[in-house]
Amino acid sequence: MNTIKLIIKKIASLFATLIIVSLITFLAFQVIPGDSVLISLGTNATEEAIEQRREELGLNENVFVRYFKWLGNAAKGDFGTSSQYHIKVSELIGERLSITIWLTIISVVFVLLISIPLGILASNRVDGWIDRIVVFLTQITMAIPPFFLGIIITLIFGFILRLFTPGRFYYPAESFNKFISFMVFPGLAIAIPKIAMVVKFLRSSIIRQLDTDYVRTAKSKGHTRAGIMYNHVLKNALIPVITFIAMVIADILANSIIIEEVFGIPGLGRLLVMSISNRDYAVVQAIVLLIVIIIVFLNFVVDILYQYLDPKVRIK
Amino acid sequence: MEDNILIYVRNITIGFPNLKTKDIQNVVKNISFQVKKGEILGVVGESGSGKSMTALCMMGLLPKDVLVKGSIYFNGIDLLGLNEDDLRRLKGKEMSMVFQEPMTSLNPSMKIGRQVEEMLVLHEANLSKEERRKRTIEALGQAGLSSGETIYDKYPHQLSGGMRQRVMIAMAMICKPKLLIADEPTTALDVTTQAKIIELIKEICEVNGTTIIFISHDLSVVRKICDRVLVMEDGNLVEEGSIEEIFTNPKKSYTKKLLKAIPIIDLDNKIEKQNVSKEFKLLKPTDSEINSSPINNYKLDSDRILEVKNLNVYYQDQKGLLAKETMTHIVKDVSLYVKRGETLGIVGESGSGKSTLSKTIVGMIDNYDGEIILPNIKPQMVFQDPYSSLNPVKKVGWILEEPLKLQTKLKKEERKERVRQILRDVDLDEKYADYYLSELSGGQRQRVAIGASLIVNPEFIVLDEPVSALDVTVQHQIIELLKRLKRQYNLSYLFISHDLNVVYQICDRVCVMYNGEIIERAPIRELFVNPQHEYTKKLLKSVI
Amino acid sequence: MRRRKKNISFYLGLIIISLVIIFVVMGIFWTPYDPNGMSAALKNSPPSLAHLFGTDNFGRDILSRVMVGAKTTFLVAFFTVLIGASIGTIIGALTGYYGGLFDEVLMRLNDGLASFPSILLALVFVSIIGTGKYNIILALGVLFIPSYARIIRSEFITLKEKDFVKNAELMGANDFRIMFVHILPNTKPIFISSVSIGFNNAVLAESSLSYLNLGVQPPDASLGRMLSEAQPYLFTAPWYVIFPGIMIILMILGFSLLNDSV
Amino acid sequence: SGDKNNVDNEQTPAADETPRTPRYGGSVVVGTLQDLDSLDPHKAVAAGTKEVLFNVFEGLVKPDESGELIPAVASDYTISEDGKVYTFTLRDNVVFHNGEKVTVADVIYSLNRYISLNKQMEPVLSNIIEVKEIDDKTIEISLNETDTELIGFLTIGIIPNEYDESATKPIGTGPFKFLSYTPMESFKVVRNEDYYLENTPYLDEVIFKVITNTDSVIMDLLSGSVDILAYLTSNQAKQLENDFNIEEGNMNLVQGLFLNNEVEPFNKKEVRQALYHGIDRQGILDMVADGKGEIIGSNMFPGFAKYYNKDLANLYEYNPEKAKTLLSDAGYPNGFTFTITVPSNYPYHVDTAQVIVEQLKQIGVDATIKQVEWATWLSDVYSARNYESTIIGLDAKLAPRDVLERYQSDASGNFVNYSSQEFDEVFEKATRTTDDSEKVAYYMELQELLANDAASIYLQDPSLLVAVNKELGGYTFYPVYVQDMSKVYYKE
Ligand SMILES: Nc1ncnc2c1ncn2[C@@H]1O[C@H](COP(=O)(O)OP(=O)(O)OP(=O)(O)O)[C@@H](O)[C@H]1O
Ligand SMILES: Nc1ncnc2c1ncn2[C@@H]1O[C@H](COP(=O)(O)OP(=O)(O)OP(=O)(O)O)[C@@H](O)[C@H]1O
Ligand SMILES: [Mg+2]
Ligand SMILES: [Mg+2]
Repeated sequence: MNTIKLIIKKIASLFATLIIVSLITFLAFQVIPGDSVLISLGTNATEEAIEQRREELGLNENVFVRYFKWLGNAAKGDFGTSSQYHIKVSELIGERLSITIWLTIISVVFVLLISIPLGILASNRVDGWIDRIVVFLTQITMAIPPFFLGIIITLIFGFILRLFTPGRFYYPAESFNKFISFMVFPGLAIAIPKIAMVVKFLRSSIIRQLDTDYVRTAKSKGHTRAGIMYNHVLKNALIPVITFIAMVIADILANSIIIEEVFGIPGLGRLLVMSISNRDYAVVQAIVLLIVIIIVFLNFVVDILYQYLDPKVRIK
Repeated sequence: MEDNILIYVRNITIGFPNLKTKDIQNVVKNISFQVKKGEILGVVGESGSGKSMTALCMMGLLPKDVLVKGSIYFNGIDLLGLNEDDLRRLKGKEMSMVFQEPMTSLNPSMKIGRQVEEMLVLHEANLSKEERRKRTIEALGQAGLSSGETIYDKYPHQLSGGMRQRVMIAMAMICKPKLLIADEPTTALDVTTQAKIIELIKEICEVNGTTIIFISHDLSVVRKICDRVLVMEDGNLVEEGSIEEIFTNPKKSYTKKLLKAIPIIDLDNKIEKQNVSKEFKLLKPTDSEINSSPINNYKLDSDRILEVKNLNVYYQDQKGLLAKETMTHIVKDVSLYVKRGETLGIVGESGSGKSTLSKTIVGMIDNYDGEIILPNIKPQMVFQDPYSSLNPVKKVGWILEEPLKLQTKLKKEERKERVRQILRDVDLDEKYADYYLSELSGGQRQRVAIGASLIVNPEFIVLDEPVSALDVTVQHQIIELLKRLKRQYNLSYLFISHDLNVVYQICDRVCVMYNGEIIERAPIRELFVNPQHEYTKKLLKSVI
Repeated sequence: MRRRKKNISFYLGLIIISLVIIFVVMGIFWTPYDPNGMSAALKNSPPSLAHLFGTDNFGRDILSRVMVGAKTTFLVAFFTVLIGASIGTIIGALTGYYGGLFDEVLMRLNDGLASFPSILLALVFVSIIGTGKYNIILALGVLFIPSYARIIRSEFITLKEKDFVKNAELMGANDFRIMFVHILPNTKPIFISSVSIGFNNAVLAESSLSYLNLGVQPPDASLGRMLSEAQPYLFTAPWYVIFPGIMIILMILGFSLLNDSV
Repeated sequence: SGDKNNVDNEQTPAADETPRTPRYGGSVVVGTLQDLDSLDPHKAVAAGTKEVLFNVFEGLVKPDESGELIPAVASDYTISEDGKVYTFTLRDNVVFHNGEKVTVADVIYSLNRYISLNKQMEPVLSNIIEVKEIDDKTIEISLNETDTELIGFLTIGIIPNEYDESATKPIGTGPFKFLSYTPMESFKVVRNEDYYLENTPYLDEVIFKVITNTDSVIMDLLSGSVDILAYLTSNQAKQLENDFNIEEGNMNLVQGLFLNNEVEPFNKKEVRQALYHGIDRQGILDMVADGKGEIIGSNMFPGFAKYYNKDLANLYEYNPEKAKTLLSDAGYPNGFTFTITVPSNYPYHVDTAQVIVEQLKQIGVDATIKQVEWATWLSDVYSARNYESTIIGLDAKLAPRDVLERYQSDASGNFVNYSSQEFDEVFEKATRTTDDSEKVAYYMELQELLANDAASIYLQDPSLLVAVNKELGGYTFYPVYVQDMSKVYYKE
């Protein structure tokens, strides 16, 4: 299929996804108890006050009318106003998005830079001592809950080694270097368990490939182990791993909440959690949609990579 | 040790540990032999007798858990004693190997050109990029792949079986190694190509002084090119000698049996049971033959089980993501039919589209125009490449039982019994029911594939090079089996083979394919006696 | 596919998992103390003969709590993976095998589910069916579907092009059989690692949910809950975090060692 | 450096054992556990917001550390005999942060704005007939009916006339000027050079840093990125003892196990009383707060000393046997089961719930905990009153009626569904009277009524533990929720 046609098709389906997901999010807000009015009025609320506030915010309209109003505005690029902070959602999200994306990039870089070599190293000699050590270490790091890892990293790098000041976040605008050197640690905390998972996954994929006949052919050519790994095995072994890595990236993006909490990073994740508990519908909706766009894009990239890696596969 | 000995194999025993019974199963039993420099040593023998294992052992390519005893000296160096690095330096450069199964032995995600060129990258690092490319295309050309330029950019799955085999050969020979181990290198090649390749091998041997170990079932080829022969049976080296000794004066009963089984085209004895002689001399099917009834409300002749009309098959080629797709026209305007109880043979040049045609017939390829009429039949197919056409994670017993489960209402016990029966039929020990495909030899896999297609006695079977990896005795047995079943159940076969001897024995009629077209069709005997087309004549000349 | 020898990892995994299971099963019938029994006098007391693992901030016996907590965690993780893996596999198989519009639709739903915030989803579940262990299982199970679906789908996309699949079609196997009997077993190595990773993720997700107070409700114990409760006592009563932590690590380690050598 | 003599008497730093000389200048980071809900002083409702805005805005009056209301923007005020007219005289030298002088018009605008925005939430406000200008220094507030407690509501911030950017650029008259606000991050203020009290405040800059994750609090404090943090748990306080001064005050909360008086079996007084006897409140305090805090017996906290009825704390002693007897009398010889709904964002309440669950097992009552989000709590428990029991802490403004008014049968905040005619009558009298001692007596009686009826189980007023950087002095506790930074200084 023509690539341009393909892209157009993917964009169309992206919009379909966005609409479905936004509807689901909207309905979720209908299901869960509590609303932004109650939150903002707190225990001072009286029925009249609640009623009046709801009326003001148009919350008393039919649910679908409200949804379509939102949709209409969103289509014009207006994602509404935060019920909690009374500022435009786009304004609220803007900087946080870039912070979270930086965090994601840093952790993904960690994941890729560490897990792929480590996975190769381990599967180079299956059941050798390096393999055993790597497997054991990854197994253990996989078992540490993220918040706990965050604390341990804060302890080690913040208090013992004094490489950063826990809780002292810098905005990129304040000092980009300080920002990055702070973000390295939460990035690490996010990356460590993911590294373990990718290593495990990659390792088993490589082992599967090592058993094949074409590897035997490569050996007969006089390749080194490394040569076989890089020139032959890796490409084939990466096919399933690519999917996994895309999932890991999506996961990092969507679930860095806890790490953002532990390190006090003003990112999207934290905003999302706060907004959910504040029933700040407009903000949640916008964040969810952002994540959808990124995930769909990632999966599109995966599909393309697939075709590149496995010549038999065709995107239809 | 003599100076002119290149390889000295001493008391080699190869054993696989059996995980269940914990004992060791020896598949090569204490064999010893020597190969002189510049010699071409033929290795023949029973399928599953350990030929490939011995070859892999020399290359140090056996699976990890295998137990090897004995020693192998290469130029006086004990290969089994070498460390990994030193052994690696020998591979490719000094000794190289053509593997038995070219499909799975090529990296599926790497372009052919790069896979061949890699040899140069590894061993002749001083070459420039352009030189490497030139040499690669040259080597492909030598191996009979004249369109090296286009093949360079193809992936293995886009090649025909024979083309892959030639790629393997080009790859193994490009660095002019001292030792070339060729494990059934020409099984998928038509006789003309085969002849060319064999010429090439001989030439290389002479020019570069390459020593060749040539594993083959094709005794006539062995006879033509080898200096000496080893005969193997069930892991043992049963006989060893020069070509003359073995072929004229075999000592061991197995060797005798083997030689006796060589199929000979005896044109006079071919009994003509078929009444198809009318077709004689037809280059194109006549209108009456194809359009025997009006297209609109066409009903298949009750005695025809398959009818193909004006079939054109295409492959889509896409180079890179952004490039436009192009169509390659592979099968060109082919028309044919198969009658009930008949065997139609298809012979032809490697890469002429035989497999493509057969895959289209069974419905695996959608990109075609023309008509395929196959009323109410589920054709079975034996693929050219049995290893990739059978499920790698299932045991042989399961694979054989599967069609029974799907197409019969037999009870479990009956099914098991049928499986045992078919294993015997294809001359495999019952124990193989418990094996995975990866644990079988090439010929054994092929027999499993045949067994799986025959087990439900389907009315119509497409067999794509079904016996290419079998030694002549087993081959003979399989052919007899096919014939017997055909008589017994009135089965029909579409039989693709480059082995004219085999074709002669089993087929009633033959179509000759060349460059995607059927250039000649005739009853078997007529074809052999009186070939019309130039290509057919050439084909037959290389056999008879 | 080659049969792989069972190695040290296998036996080590077996031993660890057996120990964990013995521990868990014992916890069903007997614990040294009432796992919820409190005592102001014993608050945060370090491990001793009477309380081998020490006590927590309510003076509850940590050993007893680890015993019952491990059970909860194990069950939650087990069923979560069961739900996620089975439904995810089915979706992945169908979409990967058929492709086309069907694939497009389901995968977009999948994307949606994957990007849907887990807390919001958990909240929705809580509001519909209330809190508690079974609810977590359901919520986590649903959350786990997309990842399995993706992985299995990608395996199917590659495998369905193989000749043995075409051959199975010729043999007359129906789509269902081809997908689940012929292709699926070929995904085993990948599937096994994703189950193992999934088990792991489920244990961690359970603890994260507890951390967000959506998981197991106090005073019931689960390893994740204990860990998050223990967090403030990291310095003052480290045993509170160490023992549930070790238990989680053992559980995951044992499970994946075992898994690796299947 | 500061000159002690110039410091206004009332502003003297509160009792610090060894007062060291305050130094001027410096920047302090104060952690707050709740994000600000609005920067507009008339719209903010969250306690955490008011705590912070206290430093930026001042009302006509403001509370001091003993709970008395002292003049602020006003220099003086009088309440008429009949309690229907309040007269305020403005202070001379008060200027807004934008440099403009506070005028009568500003005050009237602010009060009216507040009233119109909040009268639905605070019915007391509808008692106000009008706010009028007497002269350029005096205003008068006239009421419909007698209410001497209204003064407690006049702490509302004064903002410039017709100013409508309070939500983004708040301008007040307090000791600190607004500098910037980043949602979920920080609220920064700087010293107001023109503050009407000489030499106040000490600090140049105060950053209120939002820390929503209570678990990282210790790390933030130890790493030095936060200087002052309130609402520590006793365990956290223990860990910080060496590095910080731990100041201890009262939370001024009524923490209780609130029972929905309309659902079975809590509609029976005996059952509620039985629970009272079945709960060991001292035990709870010891367990969850290492004994720090004070047991209470009714809906009033000790910090409100004047009105607090201390005799009630031990009205119901811990006595499981008696509890069981009461239960059988009420028809529950085998106990019953019920759910305690707790807002999950308050670990303190969740812990309390855990202890209660355990204690109630003794009397055969089987309670389960259901943690809910704050939003859910507000809608299901508080607003819809769809619950059995809950644990929460109730706070109040500096007016006794604000503490107790929710128990009137038809009060909108009566989420426990308490209904007592007697209470309603006495409450009416208490708010009407202008005689102070009579008023006190009525309020004492109201508390007694609640206690006798066991309207809910009143547990404790927890103590408020604050970690303060050892370099800092002057941290002051108030009987209401405020973080007064104007008195905090770096020690010489
Ligand atoms: N992994 C394995 N485990 C057990 N047995 C094996 C394994 N691999 C091969 N074998 C057995 O070793 C024997 C020798 O196999 P080999 O491939 O050398 O045969 P061959 O002589 O090359 O036969 P063919 O002509 O059919 O290719 C066969 O019987 C086969 O079943
Ligand atoms: N999947 C594919 N995509 C593109 N081209 C293909 C594909 N498969 C085969 N071809 C091309 O089609 C032609 C015919 O291939 P086919 O496999 O039918 O030959 P064949 O007659 O079976 O040859 P052989 O005897 O060597 O097996 C070859 O030129 C091959 O390169
Ligand atoms: Mg072989
Ligand atoms: Mg072919």
